[in-house]
Amino acid sequence: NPSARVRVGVLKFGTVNWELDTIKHHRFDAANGVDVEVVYFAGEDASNVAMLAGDLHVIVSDWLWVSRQRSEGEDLTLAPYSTAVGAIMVRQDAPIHDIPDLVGKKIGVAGGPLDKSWLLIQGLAQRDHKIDLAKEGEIVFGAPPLLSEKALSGELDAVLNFWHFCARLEANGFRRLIGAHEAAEALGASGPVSALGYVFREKWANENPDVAMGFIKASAAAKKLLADSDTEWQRLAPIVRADGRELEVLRDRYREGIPNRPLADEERDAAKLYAILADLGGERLVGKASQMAPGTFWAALKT
Amino acid sequence: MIDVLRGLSFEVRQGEFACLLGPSGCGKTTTLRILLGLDRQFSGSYQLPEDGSNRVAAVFQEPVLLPWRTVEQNVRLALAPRLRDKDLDWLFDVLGLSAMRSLYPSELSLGLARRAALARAFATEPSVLFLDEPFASLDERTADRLRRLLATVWEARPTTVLMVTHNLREALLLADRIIVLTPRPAQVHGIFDVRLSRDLRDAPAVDDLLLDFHQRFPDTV
Amino acid sequence: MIDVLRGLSFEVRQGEFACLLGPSGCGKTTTLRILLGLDRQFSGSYQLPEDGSNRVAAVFQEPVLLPWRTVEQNVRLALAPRLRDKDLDWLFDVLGLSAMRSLYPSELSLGLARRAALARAFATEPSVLFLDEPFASLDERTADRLRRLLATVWEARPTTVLMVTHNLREALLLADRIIVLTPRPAQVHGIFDVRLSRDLRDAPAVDDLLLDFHQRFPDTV
Amino acid sequence: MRAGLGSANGASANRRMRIVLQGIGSVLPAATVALSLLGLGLIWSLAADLWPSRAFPPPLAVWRVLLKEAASGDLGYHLAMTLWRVAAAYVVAMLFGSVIGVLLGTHRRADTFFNPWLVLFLNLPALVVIVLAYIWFGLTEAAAVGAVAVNKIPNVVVTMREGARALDFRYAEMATVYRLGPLDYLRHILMPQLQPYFAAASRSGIALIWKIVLVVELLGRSSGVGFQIYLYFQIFDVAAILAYTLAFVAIMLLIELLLVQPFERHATRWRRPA
Amino acid sequence: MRAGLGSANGASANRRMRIVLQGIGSVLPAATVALSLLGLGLIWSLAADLWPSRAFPPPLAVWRVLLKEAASGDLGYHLAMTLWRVAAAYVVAMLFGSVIGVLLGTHRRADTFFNPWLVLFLNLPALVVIVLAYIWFGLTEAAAVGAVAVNKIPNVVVTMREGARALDFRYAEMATVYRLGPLDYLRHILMPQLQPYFAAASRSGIALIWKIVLVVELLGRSSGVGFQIYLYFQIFDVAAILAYTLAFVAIMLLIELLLVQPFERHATRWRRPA
Ligand SMILES: Nc1ncnc2c1ncn2[C@@H]1O[C@H](COP(=O)(O)OP(=O)(O)OP(=O)(O)O)[C@@H](O)[C@H]1O
Ligand SMILES: Nc1ncnc2c1ncn2[C@@H]1O[C@H](COP(=O)(O)OP(=O)(O)OP(=O)(O)O)[C@@H](O)[C@H]1O
Ligand SMILES: [Mg+2]
Ligand SMILES: [Mg+2]
Repeated sequence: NPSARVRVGVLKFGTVNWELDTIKHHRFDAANGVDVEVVYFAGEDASNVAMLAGDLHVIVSDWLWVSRQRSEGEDLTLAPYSTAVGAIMVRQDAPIHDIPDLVGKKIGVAGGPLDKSWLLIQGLAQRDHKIDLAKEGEIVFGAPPLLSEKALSGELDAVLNFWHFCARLEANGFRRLIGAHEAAEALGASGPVSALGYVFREKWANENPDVAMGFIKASAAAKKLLADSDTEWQRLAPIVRADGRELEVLRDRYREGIPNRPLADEERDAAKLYAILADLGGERLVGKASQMAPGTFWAALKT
Repeated sequence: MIDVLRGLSFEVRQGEFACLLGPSGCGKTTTLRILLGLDRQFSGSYQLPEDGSNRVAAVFQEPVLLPWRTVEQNVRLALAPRLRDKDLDWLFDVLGLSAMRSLYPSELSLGLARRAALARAFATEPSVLFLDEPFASLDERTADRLRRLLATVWEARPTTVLMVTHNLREALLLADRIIVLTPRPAQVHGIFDVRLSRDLRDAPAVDDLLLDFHQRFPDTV
Repeated sequence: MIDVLRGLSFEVRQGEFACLLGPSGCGKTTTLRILLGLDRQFSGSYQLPEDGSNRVAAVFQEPVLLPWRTVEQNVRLALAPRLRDKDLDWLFDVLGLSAMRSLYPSELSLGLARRAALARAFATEPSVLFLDEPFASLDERTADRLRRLLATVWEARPTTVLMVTHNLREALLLADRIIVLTPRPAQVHGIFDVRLSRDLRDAPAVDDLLLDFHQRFPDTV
Repeated sequence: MRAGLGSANGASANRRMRIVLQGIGSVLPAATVALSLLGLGLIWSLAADLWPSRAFPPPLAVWRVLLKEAASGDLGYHLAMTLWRVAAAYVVAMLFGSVIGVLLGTHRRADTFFNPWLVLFLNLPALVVIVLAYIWFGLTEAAAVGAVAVNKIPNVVVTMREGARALDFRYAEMATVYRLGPLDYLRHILMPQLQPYFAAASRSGIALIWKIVLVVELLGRSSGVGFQIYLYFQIFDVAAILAYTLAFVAIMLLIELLLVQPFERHATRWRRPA
Repeated sequence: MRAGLGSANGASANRRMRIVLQGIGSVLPAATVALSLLGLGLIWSLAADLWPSRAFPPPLAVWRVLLKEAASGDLGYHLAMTLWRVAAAYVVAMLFGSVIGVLLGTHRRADTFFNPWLVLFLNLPALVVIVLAYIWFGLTEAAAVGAVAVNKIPNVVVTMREGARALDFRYAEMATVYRLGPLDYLRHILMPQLQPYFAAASRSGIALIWKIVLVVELLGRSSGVGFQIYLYFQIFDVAAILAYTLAFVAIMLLIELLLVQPFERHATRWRRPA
């Protein structure tokens, strides 16, 4: 059945591919009446472009991006994929134990000045410590792999990176100073919010509810297996490109990131965060809309 | 902003051999360039003789061979369709270029390059031929041989020739009429018709003509 | 792979004016180029006259002016330090270039370009001067004036001159000795010493010399 | 053949034409450029009307973003950062590239030997060079500029080498005969002949450098147009991307019209007017 | 002044020298190239020893990765994809770029008018063009190749325009006098004079195209060296990045040595041996 085909664009070595590989390997897609076709890309932006160019059914991106695209007229929507977010990492033995210790330090920030995690942590520092991290730290923006490497080599005192880079650092003698979660919760979220979601066109999903649902069910099945089975992770090791302790940390962080709250709760918290972020990031981050665009989370999942 | 030519006007009949004579820098090359359609900034008009083929050839003051083609390739660039390989062999032979056919222009002496340019001009079998000091930088012997060659070519086919030269003897030897120009801006200073049949122009005859010429144009050459 | 020169050997005394005469393509330019240090593929040796300044100048067969410099800038390229502005004015004047000082070479006729190259050579006040057909493509009047200029320059300063020419009269008018070359590969065919003082060489005297020369070298020119 | 040539002035006509062109020179090009830009804007605005897409905003939208960014001071700051990087890398790349290129073009042996190196450096992806530079020399300005220069030098070398190979030996021989000093040789013989190659290397050079600077800024700088463009790319704000791009293009255009073209006109005034 | 010239052969010596060079031609360059590559490898391996870093693996490590990737078939596949894209974009860019460049170089008015457009396209970041192409034409090969060509064409135009401006009018005049047809004019007058510019545009052109192809593959292809390189960049596997880079460089080197250089030697055999 060709209409049951779902083209999913992912990073080949990205975290989403772990899940998709599990789906394909165990035929969870066929079991749920869909045919998942994985299209590899070399960068996250590439899959975004591909989505906007209409080449894919599903990609993975964050809700902020979806909301912004929605408020500009794209009918994108998302289903939660993972709550895992980045954290500020420092060396085990670094004399940095709380946010104020970051003052005057060289901090690498992946994702640029509008990164969600970065904004939240800045907001927290501002609220609790009256510290403007952007001004009082020496901030270096850059490509995530490069920043990780620079943290390892000691050129950076601290680094805020995406979660899987953090996990790898963790396995290499780094510890977590503060996660974006904690910042979000400190700023008013009631629980973990899915930072990332499967993003698709609402029209497509509503016209093919079985297919969209089938895909989400397949994803859930894969998640369940990855949550329960350690041997499955051994199988995935070559794709994850890690082994030993690094694989374990990645596995644990992945499991922690599996979303388990009702969609309505997540949506409410996301809206709250949106307001905070709109405040912190201003129009540059969210565009003209001061509220999260309604329908950012796929309505069909709420029932 | 001074004009190079001013009111220059002359006629050359079809099949006639005319020479342009005038001081250096007076505008001879400019005149030729206008007639060749290379310079457009002029007022006035000109007309080239009309016949069937209407092929034009020119030998410039500098040889202007294409440096990336051998002598032979340069000559073949605008070859008359009628010409056979043995005609070409003959041409190279009389011009003393037989050994140089496969050389590049950078490997020629100036005299050889000039002869190659002459070969290219003759090989087009032109109905109008413009020559700008074609025999300069050749030794007298070679130059004489080529003058005779030019006369032969001219006799064999109806060719209108306009030749610039600084060599009065050469002009008197070859031309039907000599157009003498003033210094720049060039005007026609006078015309000298050579009324002697070309066969009869041996050295003493040319000496006589020379005297004639000097009498008519005492202040020139 | 045929040699251009073979066993060519001659001497020019310091301050002497020598002419090289030979058929087109025989190797005259090559000889000059070797002496100028431009061609290195040869066996044998040569020695340039040594004096204090040891300035060399040359006029090539083509003028080789830098197209991006005006006539005056070209001449000033290798100016003798001794030369004042009024010397330069005089030089431009006798060469008939006064009106052309600020023109670019592409705006010159060939004769004018050649004169500019001569101006450049004279302006270096060389102790050795090489000339490769310097008066070709000039009308007789201008050429005559320049020959006289050359003689003047040569008298005024001790300059060794080696001049290539195809014009025997010119050679006889100017040279102390004429070196006659064979066709390629060039060898010295013979040497003609002009034993007449330069002041006495008027037209009839040159005619006499010409006869002399023809007697000694009946098969040349 | 009849010729009645009233007043031909091969020479002087050309000269007169040149003077006319110079007279108009100050007015006409400006008008033409304005017209040209107008035409471009019209086509753009038409196209944006015909194929409306978020990825292709109309000129007016871009203009508004431009004004906003300029007013906030962001545009000026990032533009200045990028410009200085471009300028520094340009100077370094042209200097080293020209010298190496001319040396290779005139020394056949050295050329045969170093050519493989050249091919290597020519084809080394910007990413590799930039990452290595950042890793070795830290996330510093020097590393950034150096990486850009290393990326560009081989291109300059290749162009200047062709120029050196095409040199007219007659001028060099003239210089030998007249014993021109090395400085005179450089100024009067070498540079005028290399000028067109230099111009070509220079023009496409600045453009290439600016493109690499964008990547450098993306990978490890916290300022500059590339940094901004990538920021806006993440939220897919094409209008802002175009605004920054066009601001840079406008500056390049000004440099071209006010500096490069007058200089080139001056440097090539000796050529026959076409 | 004394001259005793045993056997000077200005001409023939040159010819003999040329023949000697041709005779060695098949052996010497190969040896020199081998030597050159060896030298490069030595320097690299020394440097990797002196500054050991994960970002700068020694040649042997890269070689091992290369073998592994080659054995798995990945290298061949991705290389082939990239090569075809490079080739297609090269042909398109050189064709359009040369024609436009020569037209602009010989038509002063058109040049004044279109120059601002050229500056714009010259300085349009690859990112902008590529994203627009993908959005408009979908993620197709045609869009990818087209985007690369559009990126490169302005560079070709700039170089060829300089070439057209530097044309020697005497040859064109000769062609007018002898009434050469347009085809002969193109083959015998225009192309030989533009050859050095074409060579320059071509050489730095392929390199530039390959670099843009990398970005194109990064932004929206699922195959090709650029795709692979960026993947490995994310896990910071510099050895793999270098392996892919060097595989491409090796192919470029082969093309250079076996195709480009013999062709160039043929095309410039008329120039005086240096
Ligand atoms: N492109 C040009 N620009 C300006 N002036 C020019 C140009 N071409 C020629 N002239 C001038 O026009 C005049 C005539 O030049 P032309 O080449 O016709 O002379 P000519 O009679 O052929 O002289 P020669 O015997 O020296 O070759 C000269 O004074 C020259 O300076
Ligand atoms: N670079 C070169 N390569 C090959 N052959 C050459 C080269 N230069 C000159 N020759 C040859 O050497 C011979 C002598 O050349 P040269 O220029 O010395 O003659 P020339 O005596 O000056 O003749 P002309 O009076 O025609 O100027 C010619 O046959 C020419 O073909
Ligand atoms: Mg003339
Ligand atoms: Mg000669």
